[in-house]
Formats: sequence, structure tokens, C-alpha cells
Amino acid sequence: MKQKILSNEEIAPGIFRMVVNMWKEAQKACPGQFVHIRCSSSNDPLLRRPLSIHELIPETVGVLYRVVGKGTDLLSKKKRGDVLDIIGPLGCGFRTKPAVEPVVIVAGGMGVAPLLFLAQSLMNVDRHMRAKQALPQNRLASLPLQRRDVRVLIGAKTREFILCEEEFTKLGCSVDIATDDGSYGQEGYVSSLFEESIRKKKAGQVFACGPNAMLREIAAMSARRAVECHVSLESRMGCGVGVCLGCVIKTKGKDGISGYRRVCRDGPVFDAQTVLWDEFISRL
Amino acid sequence: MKQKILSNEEIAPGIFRMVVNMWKEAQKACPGQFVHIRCSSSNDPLLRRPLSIHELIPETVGVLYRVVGKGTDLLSKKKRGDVLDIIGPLGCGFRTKPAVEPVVIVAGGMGVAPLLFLAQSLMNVDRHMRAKQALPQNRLASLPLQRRDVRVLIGAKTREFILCEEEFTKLGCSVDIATDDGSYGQEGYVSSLFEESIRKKKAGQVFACGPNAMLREIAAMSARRAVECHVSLESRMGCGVGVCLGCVIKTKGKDGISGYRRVCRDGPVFDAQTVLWDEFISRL
Amino acid sequence: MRESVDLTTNLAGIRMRNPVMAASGTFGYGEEYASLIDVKKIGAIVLKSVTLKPRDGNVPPRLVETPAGLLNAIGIHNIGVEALKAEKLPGLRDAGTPVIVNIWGENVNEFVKVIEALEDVEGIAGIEVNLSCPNVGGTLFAQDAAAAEGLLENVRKKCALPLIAKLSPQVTDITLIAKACEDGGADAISLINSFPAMAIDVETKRPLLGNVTGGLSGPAIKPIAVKMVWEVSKAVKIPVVGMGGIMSASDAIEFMLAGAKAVAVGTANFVNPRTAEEIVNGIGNYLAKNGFSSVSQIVGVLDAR
Amino acid sequence: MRESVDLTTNLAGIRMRNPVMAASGTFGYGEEYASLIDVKKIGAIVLKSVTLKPRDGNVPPRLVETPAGLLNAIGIHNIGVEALKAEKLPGLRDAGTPVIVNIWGENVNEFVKVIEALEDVEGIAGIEVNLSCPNVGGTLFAQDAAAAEGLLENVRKKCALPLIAKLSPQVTDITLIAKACEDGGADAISLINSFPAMAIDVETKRPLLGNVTGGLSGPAIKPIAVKMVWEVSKAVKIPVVGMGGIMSASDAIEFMLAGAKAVAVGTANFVNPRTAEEIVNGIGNYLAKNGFSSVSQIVGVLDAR
Ligand SMILES: Cc1cc2nc3c(=O)[nH]c(=O)nc-3n(C[C@H](O)[C@H](O)[C@H](O)COP(=O)(O)OP(=O)(O)OC[C@H]3O[C@@H](n4cnc5c(N)ncnc54)[C@H](O)[C@@H]3O)c2cc1C
Ligand SMILES: Cc1cc2nc3c(=O)[nH]c(=O)nc-3n(C[C@H](O)[C@H](O)[C@H](O)COP(=O)(O)OP(=O)(O)OC[C@H]3O[C@@H](n4cnc5c(N)ncnc54)[C@H](O)[C@@H]3O)c2cc1C
Ligand SMILES: Cc1cc2nc3c(=O)[nH]c(=O)nc-3n(C[C@H](O)[C@H](O)[C@H](O)COP(=O)(O)O)c2cc1C
Ligand SMILES: Cc1cc2nc3c(=O)[nH]c(=O)nc-3n(C[C@H](O)[C@H](O)[C@H](O)COP(=O)(O)O)c2cc1C
Ligand code: FES
Ligand code: FES
Repeated sequence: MKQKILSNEEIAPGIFRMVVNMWKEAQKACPGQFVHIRCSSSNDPLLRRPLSIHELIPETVGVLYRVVGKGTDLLSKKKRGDVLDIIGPLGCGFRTKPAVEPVVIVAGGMGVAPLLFLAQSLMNVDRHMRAKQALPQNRLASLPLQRRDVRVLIGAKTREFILCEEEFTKLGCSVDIATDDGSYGQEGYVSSLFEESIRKKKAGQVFACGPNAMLREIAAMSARRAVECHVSLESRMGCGVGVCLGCVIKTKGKDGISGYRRVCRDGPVFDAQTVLWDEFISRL
Repeated sequence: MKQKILSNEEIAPGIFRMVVNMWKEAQKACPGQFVHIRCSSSNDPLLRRPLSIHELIPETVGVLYRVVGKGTDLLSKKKRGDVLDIIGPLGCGFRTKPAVEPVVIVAGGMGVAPLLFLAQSLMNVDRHMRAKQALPQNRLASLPLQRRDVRVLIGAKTREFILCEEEFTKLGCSVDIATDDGSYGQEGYVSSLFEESIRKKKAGQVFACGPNAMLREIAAMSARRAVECHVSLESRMGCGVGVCLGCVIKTKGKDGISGYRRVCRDGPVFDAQTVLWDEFISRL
Repeated sequence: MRESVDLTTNLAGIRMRNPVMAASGTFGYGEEYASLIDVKKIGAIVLKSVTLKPRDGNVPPRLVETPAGLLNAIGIHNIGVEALKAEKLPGLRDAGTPVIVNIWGENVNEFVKVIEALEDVEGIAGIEVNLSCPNVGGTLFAQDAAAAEGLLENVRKKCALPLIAKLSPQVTDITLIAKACEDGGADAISLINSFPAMAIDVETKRPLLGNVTGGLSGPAIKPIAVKMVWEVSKAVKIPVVGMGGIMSASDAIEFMLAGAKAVAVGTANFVNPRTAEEIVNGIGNYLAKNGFSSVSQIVGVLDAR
Repeated sequence: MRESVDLTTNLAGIRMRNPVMAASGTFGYGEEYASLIDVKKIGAIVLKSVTLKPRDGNVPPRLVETPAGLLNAIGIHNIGVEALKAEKLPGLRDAGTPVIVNIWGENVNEFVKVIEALEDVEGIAGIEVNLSCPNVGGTLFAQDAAAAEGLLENVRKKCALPLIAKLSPQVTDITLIAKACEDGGADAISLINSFPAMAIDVETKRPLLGNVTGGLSGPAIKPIAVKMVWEVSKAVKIPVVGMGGIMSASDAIEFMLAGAKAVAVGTANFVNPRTAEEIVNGIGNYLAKNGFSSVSQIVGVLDAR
């Protein structure tokens, strides 16, 4: 579980992209899964930190993170060649359906992190199947892109925090941008972009990640149009593997019965209509 | 108290020499004093670590340390340009007398750390006086060396752990070496070198630093010949400034009354004859 | 040399390959960790506290990290004893390591009903009675010697399996509680459970836990736990299982020198799922290096003159 | 904006510039830190526990570092009350900050004699009664409500100064002890003292402290201390001084939200002698940022629904 860091660069103020050499465990990863990283060998900080898988390029895993506290601060100081203790991939990712179109991806701020991997995967639909069969690992990246209607909506505070636009475009996704201050793309929230988008054309599936308030809006809009929507949620984690029951959120099942589910193991991706948003947001 | 690291190099296996930019507080430092270094900004390790001042070169302080646990391990990973939180100089140093000769300096293993600064200072006797008066700070190093009879005896396990031989020689000290395995200099302990040395010529003052067992021997040999002997001792420290009473060792006064004295403030240098060696060593 | 060291431990009749257990609530039902580690290498698994009926547990957030510690308020979220019997215990029979069921109830009656429900169930090596959960209502048996003794007596009557009483550190004198449990019929004492504690978000001015208070575990509490194990192991004749902040073999050995016949690893599982396995190896190396042939030789040999 | 914030705190008659005190045993007599910091910026200094006769303290080693904690067994090493009066208190009159004398005795009689010796001595703003040193023999008053109340009553009779009772966390229910002290006549409660604990050197198989056991302080115990302050401040009417692991303004504010009218900084002084000063500034900034005009406005406002 010791993995070597290949690069760790600040790509926007306080935001880092780190690539680690990690393949044996990671090659079967699904978009929406996360890795659980030990940021220090001391007892403070004690726990691992969960970060979504941002990119899966043969032999390596990329993560995208913002420095918010001591764990991520320690991470940001790691250098190429340093070794990290990483567990994963963990959790259940986005449940994509091959034939449904268009796919709308909504990213708010750091929410872009798991969604690039999702887009990569959508555009190489059967990438994993093929990988398991014939193709040598190091040729996975060169798989041809699919032509799918994938629309990516990215929102952030200001222009400098709009991340991965180019990467999505290169994959063949259409990309629309909103910034709170209008410094780039449309002025306002990404949820307005989403509203417009589904008004114009009903989405097949929606995948979203970002601030909770945004996710709740996207969930509500999707519900109004009866579009399937999956969101990736965050919660404070202990074990990351499902044993401590520390990361739970309250959800309701299709049968209407509510109960706690584990973000680390039953999630982090949930069907947006099963999340009890009021309860979830008030408790954070 | 934030000081910038100028260099931090491994000079022997597991042994590092670190130089920090630190002058305002350090320029009045005396040999035998130490600095108290915070090795991590996290709560683990929590306490500062004491390291003797090894060299005082204008504008900078050098320390020499061995990696033994998590504090020194963290230190060893610091790089040029990193900033350290350092308090000091602290404690009472070696009480040198201007006219007494020869001065015998006995260093066992890492014990060499405070003793190089001592030799530098002995060879520039009135360095500090002059510094306070007229000389600009950046010319202190160029002060002429004194001609004094300073004999340095260095002992270590093997050749690679004999440190600073050249530095002492350059200062004009005579240097004799002993290694446990005979890989360099005389085979055996440095205390044998000392025994020979004082047999040949009674020392004026003796200054020693090293393992406790060695110090106790040097102290006993000095006592037998009624030579004044000062030793630099170690003990686990809390505050480093004399308030917590955590670092005490039992000593006896000239009046025969024994009591606890603080290694951090009353020491770390003690008159060897005041140390209750049995008690000191048994409690470590 | 390493081969000749005997790690087997008989804890009040529970025969373990080695003295390193997984602590209740930190190892689930073993299955989640099965992909990450070899469960067979661990001395025993203590399951998450089980209650008569399924329990939902406390309102989130349930965890806060603190300096060298973890504050939790799970609130005995569990599937209930019937589901445990139906869904978990059968699979655990092949775990290859003894399984200890940890039970909790709001009152004596509930404890007794849980133990009755477990009667004659196969694949249980022992019962741990949780007298000390800091995160739920009900009597805190571990804070009252008479209540503790009474509870143990009642459970004892219904239980032929080795019975371990798990204590709370939040007491004036833990030896009194331990002795009461011994008198009540416990075959072993395990300590410590997490320490009642809390943390506050200064920006929202609200507690960081949904349940307001929780239990502190992890390295932060280790020195407190070691002292209690030392005191209790001198006060009772039954064996002691030590836990609280064990992260390494050296930590585990501290507890054993202090008098623990076995140790349990809790929070450390989250930090490094291999901790227990690594500790087993580390203890073996320590024994070999120091010339011991059996792990029992270091139990309680602390030289505290 | 920052200027308009009122930090002054009246702690049971002790008028302080701000609510941040230096904890007993961690700040000496103020003189050692005088060269490193500006003592005037601190709300008050609590001196090292003083006893009737000088005390040598415990056999070294007296300190061990633990994860995010410090274990100490100083053993009330002090110069005795007469030397305190002759050598220290006169100089402290010019310290520019209130000086609180912390007293300890092996029994009620000794406590009373110390307080008598301090009668009419100038330059003392208040008395802290240490009911809770984990490192010495004698009665642990803080573990017995009746003993605590009796001690406070006896000291109260001889003492016209504000009287602070300092409690131990090693009790089943700290609110009972706090109430007993209030009934005994204490004007304030301070908590927590360090937590009884120990650490073992696995190589030598001996305790790492000369005294075998010691008291745990530092960030490790903060969540325990916050909870106790919260409980005690709800249980008594007199003000509470909170301490235990305070390293930063945010830590101090946690204690105040939980109900502490003032806070004390202990172990953190060793880590960073400027801690108390920095906390004073940090509290000021927090109040200004959050629109409070006076520090008293945040005391006990934790929203713990
Ligand atoms: C499944 C999952 C995937 C995530 N993916 C990403 C990602 O790709 N990029 C990214 O920048 N961030 C991501 N996060 C959030 C990230 O884990 C936190 O920002 C990080 O743990 C903060 O740690 P810290 O030590 O820097 O902050 P601190 O504030 O010091 O952390 C204190 C404690 O709070 C917890 N914590 C704080 N914020 C969060 C949070 N938002 N979610 C969960 N725990 C938190 C920490 O684990 C720690 O226990 C993800 C969270 C989850 C649950
Ligand atoms: C006045 C003084 C001057 C010193 N000068 C030097 C020097 O110039 N070069 C050098 O290599 N070492 C020196 N030492 C020893 C050095 O302080 C320790 O090696 C260091 O603190 C170990 O820290 P650690 O975290 O790496 O080890 P750990 O073993 O993790 O430390 C654990 C705890 O023990 C304490 N500790 C461990 N060993 C010692 C020790 N020998 N003395 C005091 N406390 C100890 C630490 O402070 C810490 O609290 C000096 C000690 C003192 C008291
Ligand atoms: C998340 C979590 C859940 C726990 N749940 C239980 C439980 O259900 N029953 C129990 O007896 N102890 C429970 N404990 C306590 C542990 O078994 C253990 O006694 C305590 O955490 C101290 O050990 P540690 O410091 O190694 O974690 C739990 C601890 C944690 C951290
Ligand atoms: C080295 C040391 C010495 C102490 N001496 C005393 C003392 O003499 N009297 C006392 O009442 N408390 C004493 N204490 C306890 C502190 O005042 C404080 O209550 C405790 O350390 C918790 O606070 P902290 O975590 O901020 O250190 C001492 C603490 C330490 C670390
Ligand atoms: S983090 Fe432990 S169950 Fe999810
Ligand atoms: S280290 Fe505190 S008195 Fe010496």
C-alpha cells in the first residue's frame, strides 16, 4: 500500500494535482471511487483522508485536491519520489448506463475531481472490459474515444478555479462554464446552466459533485424532470471501508423506509432522490 | 523565533549538520549552551528538542545531531530554505578560565557537538568581548586565533563516526583519536586517551561531553588528579527554560548538601564533581 | 529462533493463536477487512456491540478527529442479535479465528435477553459485556460497582461461555469496578472503552458531533489506559485485555508488561488495517530478541520499584 | 474594530486584562519567561503549587512525551511558602498582571497552614487550591466530594481572597466534586489538572517516569477537558476556568463556548512561550470578526441542541 509520488503540482491557488504510481489495486477502479491516504506517519493528523480518483492513466492514479486543513496541507508538501500509504480504490462509484444520452455532468468547485475520471470512462465505454481481456495495461490510454453526447457544466467562484476545462474538451465533451463573479463563462451558479441545459434537452443521466447546496438544487431540478441523478457526497470518515459506521448519512429507500447508509461503502455516490437533503445539510 | 535553514547535510551515517540563519539572539551565545527546536508544527511530536550549539559563525548557528527518534528524523528531512521555530541560546555553558593550560577536551560520539564551539571560542578568547564593543558582526570569524594549548581527544565506535577532526586541527588544537574497533586512531575508549594525557601532563581544565558512562569515568579520573572538570549532560526536557522542573538531576553542592538542579537552566554544563553519578545514570 | 516463540494465549478459556485481538466496533464483522488483511493471523475478533433489536445509532456527524485521537458517537448502530445470528455468525464460523460477541443493553433485562438469544449458537468463542458505551443513554454500569456486579451475575447465569467485562475509564477508581465484575462472575476484564469527551466547532458554535458528546480513543488516551491496566491487573485474579491507543508492537508490549494477558487494537485499524497483523509479528520479534520463549513470560513483569 | 472589543474579565473578583491565564506549574514564577514574552499581556499568572515546607519533588526522569501529550511527575517540587514570600512575591508585585498563588498540602492542616502563611501578604490576587495533583501521596481531595468540601471550608475560613478550587478529571462525576467545592465556599472552579497515566520503556521493562505514574497534559486530553468544563459550568453558579491542551485561540474559544469564563495555558507554554499572548490576540480577532463587543458574550453560548 506504499505508493510513490510521480508529481504534485499546484494548478490553481491552493489546489494541487498529484499523480502516484499505483496500478495493481487501481486498475479496476470505477469513476466515483476514492482512495484513502495517510498524510503523515505521526499520530497527528491520525486518520486517513479520502480523495476521489481524478484520473486513471495506466500505471498511475491522479487526485485533485484543495488544501483546507492539516492533512491536505501535509499532502501538498510531498515531493516527487516521496512515498505515500494509500488504501483503495474504495466505495461505490457512478452507475453509468451505456445507451442513455445525453449525459450531463455538473461540477461545482472541487467537485470536478471525480468527474474527469467519469468522463474519461464514459468516452471509453468498454475500456475496463477490454482491459481485463486482451489489451496490455500500458496501451489502455490509447484506446479510441467513443462519440457520446456528454455535456459538462463547470462552476466555480472565479476564472482561476475553473479546472479541467481543456481535459473535458479533449475527451470530446461539450463544456459550459459559470463563475460566481462572471469572470469567465456565464455569471452565476452552475445550477442555472443545468436548468437551461435540461430545459433545452432532457438529460439521460445526470452526475454531479460539488457543494451540498448545489447538489441539493441539482437533485431537485432533476427530480422535477424525472431524470436519474447521481451525486457524490462527502462526510467525515474513520475507517473508509465500512466497519466503523462513522460516515453515515440518512437516506430513504425506494420503499420509503429511511435508514443510515455509509458514505464510504454504500457511497460516496448516491442516487440523489434517496438522500434526505435537509437532514444531511443541517448536520454538517 | 522563526529561523531559516541554510543547509542540512548528512555528514556521517545518520548524523546531520544543520546551519540556520540566526544571529540576533545567538550572537551572545556561550559554548555549552543549546537551542530548543520545534521539529514539527503538529502536536506529535509535541515538545521541542534540545541541541547544543555546535558552531557560531557570523549570522548563523550550526548544530550537529544524530537521528535517534521522531523529532530528529523530522529535522533530518528539512531542506535549505525551510523555516524552523527555534528558542535560545539557553542554559549555562562551559566556564572557561583564560589562563589555565593545557585545556583538555574529551568528546565521545555525538559529544563532539558542543565542543567544537568551545574550541573555537577558546582559540578566540576575547571574541565575545570584542564583538560587543567594536567589531562589526560579519568580521568576527576573521578574528585571529590565539595560541593556546588545547588538546582534543575524540572517541567513537568506528572511523566513520569520528567527527570534526579537521575542524579542531585547523583551530590549532592537538587532536588524538580512539575508536572502539581500532579502525582509526588508538583502539579502545577515549577515556584511556584521557588517562594517558593527564598522566603525561596534568590538565588545567577538562571539558567533556559524551555518553554518561564515559563522563563518569572522566569525572573520576579528573577527581583523582584534582583537575577541574566540566561535563555537559542530557536529560528529557519540557520547557527548556527552567520553569517546569522536569529536567532535574541530583547534585551535591560544595557544602555537601544535595538537591535537584535543572539541566536546562543550571546546566547543561555541570562541575563533574557535583554530579551524583550513580543516581544520574541509574535513572536513565 | 523466531519460530520457537510461543504466542498462543488462553484467555479465560478462549484459545487464541496470539494475544492480539480486534476491538469491538472497529473491525465490523471481519468481512470488510478480509480483502485487505488475513484475518486468520489475528488472535480473535470482537464484534461490534449487538443489542436485542436493531439500532439506528446517533445522528451524524459521528466522528471528529482530535490531536492523536478520534472522537466517536456511533451510538451502537447495529443490526440486532437476530440478524447477527442469521446473517453474520454463520459466515464467521470459517473466519479461522475465535469470534467474541460484544453485547449491550439499556438495562439488565435487555442484556439478559441478548445473552439468551445467543445461547447454543455455534461459532462464538466468548462474550464481551459492554458496560461502558459513552454514546448511549441507559445506565452506565461501569460507573457503579454494585450495578456492574449485578449485571454480571445476571448475564453469568445464562452464559456458559467465557465472559469478559468491558470497563469505562471515567471512574474514580477502576479497580473497584473491576473487582465487582470479578465478583459478579466475569472471567476476564477488558479496558478501556473510549473516554467521554467532546469537541466544538468555534465557527458554528455547535458541537462537532451530532450527539454532542462522544468517546475519545486512539494514541491520545494510551498513557491513561496503560495505568488502568496496570492497576486492574494487580487488583483482580482474572486476566485483563488491554486496549486504548495501541498503534504498534511496542504499544502492545507496554500493555502486556503492565499486566494485560491480551491486547485489542481499535482505532489503529482505521489508520492501518494491517496494524494487528504487524503487532503479532512485532511481539514475536521482541520476544525472540529478548530471549523469551513464550508471550506469557512478559505479562505483568513491569519492574516498577 | 479590533480596538473596540472588550477582553477584560472579572474572575470571582480577580480583575484581569483578558481571560487567558498561565497554568500552575508551567510558568514558574513568571521570571524565566520574562525575557521571551511580555508577561503583562497575559490575564493572570498562576504560580507553581507551593507547600508549607520546601519540597524536593520526585525522582527523575520526571517527563515523558506521549502522542500529543506530556506525562509529568514533578511531585510539587517547590521552594516552600516562606521562600515564596521572601524571594518571589515581592518581585512579582511589578509583574503588571494578577498573580494567583496555587497551594497544596498533604492534609487539611497543611493547606490551612499555607493559607495562614499567606495572610496579609501583598501582591496576591487570588488563591488556587490544588485538590488534584496526581503525582504525590496524601489524600486526593478532588476524588471525594465530602473531603473536597471540608478542605474548601477550612481554607475559606482563613482566606479573604478569591478562592479557586482545582479539580482532577479522574472521577466518576466531576459535577459532584465541583458542587461540593462550591458548597465549601470556592469562588471559582478550575479544571482540569493532568490525568493520572503512565508509560513504559519496553526495552528496560521499567516505567519511563521515576515516580512510575504521572499526569497527562497537552492536546491529547483537550476533548476530555472540554466536556468536563461544559458539564461543570452547567452544574455550578460560580465561574469556571478551563484548561487542558489549549494550544491556540480556537482551543481557548472551545472552552469558553463550553462555559469557561477564563482559560489557562499549561503545556503549550513549553511548546511555544508566546502561546498565551497569541491566544489573547486570536480571541480578540474572533470576537471582532463575529461581531461580539465583549468576551463575556461567548461564555457558555454553545448551541448543544
Ligand atoms: C469520498 C470523498 C471524496 C473526496 N474527494 C475529494 C477530492 O477529490 N478533492 C478534495 O479536495 N477533497 C475531497 N474530499 C474532501 C477531503 O477529504 C477533505 O477536504 C480532507 O479530508 C480535509 O482534510 P484536512 O486534514 O486537510 O482538513 P481538516 O479540516 O484538518 O480535517 C479535519 C477532519 O475533518 C475531516 N474532513 C474535513 N473536511 C472534510 C470533508 N469535506 N469531507 C470529509 N471529511 C472532511 C478530515 O478527514 C479530518 O478528519 C473528499 C471527501 C470524501 C468523503
Ligand atoms: C542540553 C542538551 C543538548 C543536546 N545536544 C545534542 C546535540 O548537539 N546533538 C544531538 O544529536 N543530540 C543532542 N541532545 C540529545 C537530543 O536532544 C535527543 O537526541 C533528541 O531530543 C531526541 O529526540 P527524538 O525525537 O529524535 O527522539 P525520541 O526518542 O523520539 O524522543 C522521545 C523523547 O525523549 C527525549 N529524549 C530522547 N533522548 C534524549 C536525550 N538523549 N536527551 C534529552 N532528551 C531526550 C526527547 O526530547 C523526547 O521528549 C542534547 C540533549 C540535551 C538535553
Ligand atoms: C468507531 C468506534 C466504535 C466503537 N464501538 C464500540 C462498540 O460498539 N462496543 C464497544 O464495546 N466498544 C466500542 N468501541 C471502543 C473500542 O472497542 C475500544 O475500546 C476503544 O476505541 C479504545 O481502543 P483504541 O484506542 O485502540 O481505539 C468503539 C470505538 C470506536 C473508535
Ligand atoms: C510540568 C507540569 C507541572 C505542573 N505542576 C502543577 C502544579 O504544581 N500545580 C497544579 O495545580 N497543576 C500543575 N500542573 C497542571 C497544569 O496546571 C494543568 O492543569 C494541566 O497541565 C492541564 O493543562 P495543559 O494541558 O494546558 O498543560 C502541571 C502541569 C505540568 C505539565
Ligand atoms: S468511514 Fe467507517 S464506515 Fe464509513
Ligand atoms: S526543561 Fe523545564 S525546567 Fe528544565
